[in-house]
Amino acid sequence: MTGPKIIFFILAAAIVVFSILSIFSRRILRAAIYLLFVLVAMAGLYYMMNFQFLAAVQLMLYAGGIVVLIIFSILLTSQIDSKLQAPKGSHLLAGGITAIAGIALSAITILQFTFKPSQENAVGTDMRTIGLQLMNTDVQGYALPFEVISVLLLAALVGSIFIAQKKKV
Amino acid sequence: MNLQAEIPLDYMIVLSTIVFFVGLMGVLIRRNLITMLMGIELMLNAVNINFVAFNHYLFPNRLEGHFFALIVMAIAAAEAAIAIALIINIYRQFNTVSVDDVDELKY
Amino acid sequence: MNPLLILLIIPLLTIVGIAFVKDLTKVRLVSAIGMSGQLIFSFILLYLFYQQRNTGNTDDMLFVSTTMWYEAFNIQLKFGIDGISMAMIMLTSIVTFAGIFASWQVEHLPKEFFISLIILAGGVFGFFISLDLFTMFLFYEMAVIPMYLLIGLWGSGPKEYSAMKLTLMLMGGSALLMVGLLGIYFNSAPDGGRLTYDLTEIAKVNIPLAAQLFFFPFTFIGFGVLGAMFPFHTWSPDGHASAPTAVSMLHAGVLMKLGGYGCFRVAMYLLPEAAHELAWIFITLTSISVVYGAFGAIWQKDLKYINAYSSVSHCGLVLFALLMMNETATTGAILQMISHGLMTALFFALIGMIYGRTHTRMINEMGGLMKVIPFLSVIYVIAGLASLGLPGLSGFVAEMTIFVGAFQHTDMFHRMATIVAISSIVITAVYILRVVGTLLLGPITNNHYLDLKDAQWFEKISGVTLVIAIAIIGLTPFWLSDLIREPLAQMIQTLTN
Amino acid sequence: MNYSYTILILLLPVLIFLFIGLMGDKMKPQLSGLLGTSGLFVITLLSYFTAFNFFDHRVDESFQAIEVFQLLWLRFTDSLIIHIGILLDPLSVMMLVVITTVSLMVHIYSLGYMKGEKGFARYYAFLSLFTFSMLGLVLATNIFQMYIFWELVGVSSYLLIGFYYERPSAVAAAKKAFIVTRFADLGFLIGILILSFYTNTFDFIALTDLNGLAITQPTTAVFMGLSVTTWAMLLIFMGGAGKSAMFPLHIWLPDAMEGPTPVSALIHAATMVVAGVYLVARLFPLYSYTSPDSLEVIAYIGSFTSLFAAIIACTQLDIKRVLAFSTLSQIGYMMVALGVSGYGAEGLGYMASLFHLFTHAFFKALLFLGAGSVIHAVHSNLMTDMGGLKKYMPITHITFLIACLTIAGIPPLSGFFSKDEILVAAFEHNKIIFAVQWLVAGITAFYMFRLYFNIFWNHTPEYHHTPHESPATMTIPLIFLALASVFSGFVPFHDLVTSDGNPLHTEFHWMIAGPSILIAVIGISVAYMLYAKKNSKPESIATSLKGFYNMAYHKFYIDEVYLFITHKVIFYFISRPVAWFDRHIVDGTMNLIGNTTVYFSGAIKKMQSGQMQWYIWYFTSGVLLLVFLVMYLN
Repeated sequence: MTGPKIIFFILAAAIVVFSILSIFSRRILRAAIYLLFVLVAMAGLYYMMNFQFLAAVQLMLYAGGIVVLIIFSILLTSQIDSKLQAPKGSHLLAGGITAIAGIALSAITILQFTFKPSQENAVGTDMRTIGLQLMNTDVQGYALPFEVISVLLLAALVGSIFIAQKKKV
Repeated sequence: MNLQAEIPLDYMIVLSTIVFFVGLMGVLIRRNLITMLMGIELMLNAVNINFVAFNHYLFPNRLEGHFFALIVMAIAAAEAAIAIALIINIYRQFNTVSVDDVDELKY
Repeated sequence: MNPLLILLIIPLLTIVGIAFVKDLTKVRLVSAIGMSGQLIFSFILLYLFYQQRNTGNTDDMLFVSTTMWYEAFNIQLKFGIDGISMAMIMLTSIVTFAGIFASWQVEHLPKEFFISLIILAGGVFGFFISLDLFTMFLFYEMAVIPMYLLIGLWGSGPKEYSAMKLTLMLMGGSALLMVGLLGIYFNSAPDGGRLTYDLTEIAKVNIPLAAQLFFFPFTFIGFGVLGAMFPFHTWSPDGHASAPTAVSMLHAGVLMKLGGYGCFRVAMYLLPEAAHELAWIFITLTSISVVYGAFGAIWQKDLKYINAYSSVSHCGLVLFALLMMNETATTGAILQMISHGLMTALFFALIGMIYGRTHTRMINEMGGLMKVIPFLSVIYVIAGLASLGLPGLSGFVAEMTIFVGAFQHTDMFHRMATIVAISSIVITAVYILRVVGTLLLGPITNNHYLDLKDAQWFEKISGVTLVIAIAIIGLTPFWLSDLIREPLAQMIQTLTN
Repeated sequence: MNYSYTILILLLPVLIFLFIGLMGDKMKPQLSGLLGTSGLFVITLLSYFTAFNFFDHRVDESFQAIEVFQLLWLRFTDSLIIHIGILLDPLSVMMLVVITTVSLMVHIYSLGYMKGEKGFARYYAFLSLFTFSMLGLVLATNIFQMYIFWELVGVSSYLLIGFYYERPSAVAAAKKAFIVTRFADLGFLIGILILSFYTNTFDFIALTDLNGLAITQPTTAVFMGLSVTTWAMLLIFMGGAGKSAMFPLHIWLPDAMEGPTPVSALIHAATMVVAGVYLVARLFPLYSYTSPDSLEVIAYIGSFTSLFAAIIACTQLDIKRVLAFSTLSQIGYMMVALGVSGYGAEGLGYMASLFHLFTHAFFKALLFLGAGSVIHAVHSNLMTDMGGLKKYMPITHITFLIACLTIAGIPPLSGFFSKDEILVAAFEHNKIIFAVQWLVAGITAFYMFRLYFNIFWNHTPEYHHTPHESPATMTIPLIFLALASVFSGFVPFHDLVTSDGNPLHTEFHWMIAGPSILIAVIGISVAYMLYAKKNSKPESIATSLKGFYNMAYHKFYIDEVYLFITHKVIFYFISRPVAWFDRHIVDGTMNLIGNTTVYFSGAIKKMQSGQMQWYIWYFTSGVLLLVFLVMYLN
């Protein structure tokens, strides 16, 4: 059992356990916190895979942004100690069957398939390379999606402000 | 760090599958809009794991998966922003965030 | 330009014309002018047709023009007519003409009414001149759809129900039909080569027997639903009872003929071996249809129901004769289509006119109308006599041709079916005379009827046109019979080999 | 000899019909009557001229059939073609004379009888239509043309019976007549179809040619124990039996008396009802050579009908009904004569039958017109309302008496000769039938004189206004027809109208004539004893024979049987179930399909719950299922 493996299993276990906790927890704030843990653990996973920038973004954007947003909205819409109602039996059954069947189906399929690891040389994942590619319009450039995303974000920003604003009338 | 020898790609993908379906289950069983949103976030993240893992294991000479994950995150942010705006609006309208009670559009 | 296109252009222009005029009078005027034009053009077309034949043009189809419409599926706009289509075109234009005058008094949304009516007629014209299965189907649908609006909006009684029933059953029929047509299409080139919808091309091809046997029932029943074949006829009584006058006229007079025409032109002509194999089933069904419709009519009290059941009987005779698959019987079938088209249109026109006066269609509530509205009553008697097959009127010619033709089969089954079908002439006499007796003759049952006015000029035009057509066919049947027979020899040859 | 003018005989009446029919409302009623009558007068002259020409030209001692012209009307197959044409042979020419004569008389008579009636023009239009159809029928060159005019005759009869269309009984009678004959025509039509299929021709000349295929090579096909030809001939006879009101298709004729009396005289006594006889006579070689069995059937049916009708006639009170039953009885005679006849030299019955048809037309028309004259004076149809009229209506009385004597078969009036020939023919062929016919002759004499004494003798009831003799337009036809009844017996019929066109050698048999005169006299005497003066003997006889009398009075309940069959069985047991079946089973099935669809859509609609989570669930389950199917079930 090597170090990376141990780390991976710890991270994986954290992700699975906390995600399950997050959806089954009946206290909504706790659920949000469990979600936070999941996201942080994922950042660790990214880090393991040598994507430091992505891990950082994950931490900042999800942990720092979205989860905070969620917590805010929780605070806005419910009492802090209110408990969620328990899920309905039929929903639980249907969801459970689907989830388990899906996991089983996917896992079996995945495990039957042999992936051939690449023998190519890895490119660097330092900020410079990322930055250059992000702003590039060449074959390996992502300027266009970047711009599109920025427009999308702007639109989302405007949209959410518009939706969330109090009606004048 | 060379992960390929240590952890096979399969592990990553199975992990992401589990997270995805747990997220899906969250969407299916919870009635609270916010928890459903959280489920969706879980699903998005599961997908992100896939992107990143495939990039890392199969195409280390490129960064497509990486950028896709970035874009997904950006979209997730936008989605969360709008979703929460909607949730707040719904809360104002119906004074609840339970999907069961929001059924004005039902036939 | 192909003269046949004018048949489509005139209705189109009329619709445009109606759309641009304002008040009711002008709407009527434009429709009347348009359909008179159509009628006149049909006569010109008949003249051109004979001219072509006289100059020695012996092609199966005259005035053929082909335009590729949708290359990928080889759908063409192919038009052309032979004697049978020519006869059907004449029928359609006469009935449409009479129908316009019969609906002179429509005041609720007249513009929309006349537009729908003319779309319907246009669809029928298109159907009869098409030689491409796909466009044929297209025009068929074009004729069926306006029906829903016409019955649903301008009908009477439980009109929504009837409109729904009629449209759904006809749509069900066209769904079957679509399956059949696609089946024919995909088997149209068994030896490889380009698949085609072209009717004349497919006729030259030998479709494999298995495919024929599979798709024949779809095609035949698909058209048979429209031809009111037992047991798919029940849209007819309800639909007709609720439909406004002109719609009943067009529908029973012309649209139901699409069924018979399609059964012959498409189902039997293109799938001849299957037609031979399966004929016995449909002969049984249609001979039931003939007698059943007639018996059904005896018990009815509503004039329109009586006529609808009588249509079931008469249209059953059409399909019955077609299935006999010889020249004489088939000629009779086409004659019967025309004759029944005119008769039943006349009936529905008269029923509409009588209903407009007495506000009831129940025969037991009326009586002695002959005294107060002699013109309409006399026309009604003539229509009735035509319907029960009086010599000198069209029904006799058609029925006799059918019976003589059907009797050419020597085996027991065909003979018995024929005798069953013949027996309908007595039953027909029973219900026709019953209606004439109770409705027109006898003492007047209601004193309000003494104030009724006889036919107005437009009603007279409508009625007299149809009576003249019926009488001309009845008195000089040979030209029409020869016109129809001319393309049949070759078609029957295909059928019997 | 050029007969092309005969086309006028057919054209004129139809033109008159169209003219009066379309213009009748616009002109004076009397004018349309005169127009119709004068038109018919021309036709009558043309017919006489034709007859004169025709019978004047023998070829080798015999008459040949002449097809004057043939117009193509409709082509069924290459050999089965309907022509409209004119065929002249002794039979049709004889009929031509009978029809035009009686029709002319009726036209003239109606000028007086129908005067002032509403629909006078319509009446004449219909009369012209009838004359046209009847002439077309007898002049037909082929069996299908005959069928065409056969139907037209039926319709004209329908229109004329229902002339008083505001009277429900008239409407019902018209309907009944039409439907019964229509039913018979069904057989006729099927018979034509069978016959034409095997002989491949409609043409009379080809059909009845002794050397033709139809006769020399009749089909050998057999159906249910009888040869197909016999079936065809019997079915054709069914058509004839319907029109000629043979038992059991006779029920329409008595009711048909609802029509105006001149119409009864024309259609239901003299012309249309003998169409059946004409039909059998027309196809006689076929009957005689290919299916003698059917001739036997015809003879027995004719004989039974004549007896049956004669018995009923003794009990009826409505004078027109008595005459109607007597018509039935007399047509029965004609049928018997045809049935017992042979062909050629043995064709006495054939000749006798047509001879009787000829004479019967005159005296029966005379009886009806006389009865009409009486009804016109008394305004009632019932003989109980009449009596002692001989002093008020001398002309009617004398002519009626002549007619009664004629029909009773008193020499030297025409009826004696024709009936005698029939009895001779029957005697030679079948003794039983002869005996029945002989008896019927007596009954005939009895009921005719019962009628006569009841009308003109007996006691005189109280009349509202004194009856008076009819106007000249009515009495002239009576006188003319009386003369015809007296003298038509002297026409050398056996020279003119025979089965093969050759003159027939006939002898006079006192052996047969004697007893027939005797029984006629007995009949008349019995009638005199019972009815010449008012007395109670008729009632006492009726009471002593109560059961039988009632049966006969109610026409042996045949009408009721029919009513039961048509109304109860067909209406209630076929039509009504069919209508029910259609509404509930067929339509119900269609509605069931519709309702099932609606039901399922309702069930599916519940899935559209608006709960998004279920939608997601359906979606993911669907995806998973698809994945599973694609990946693992291939």
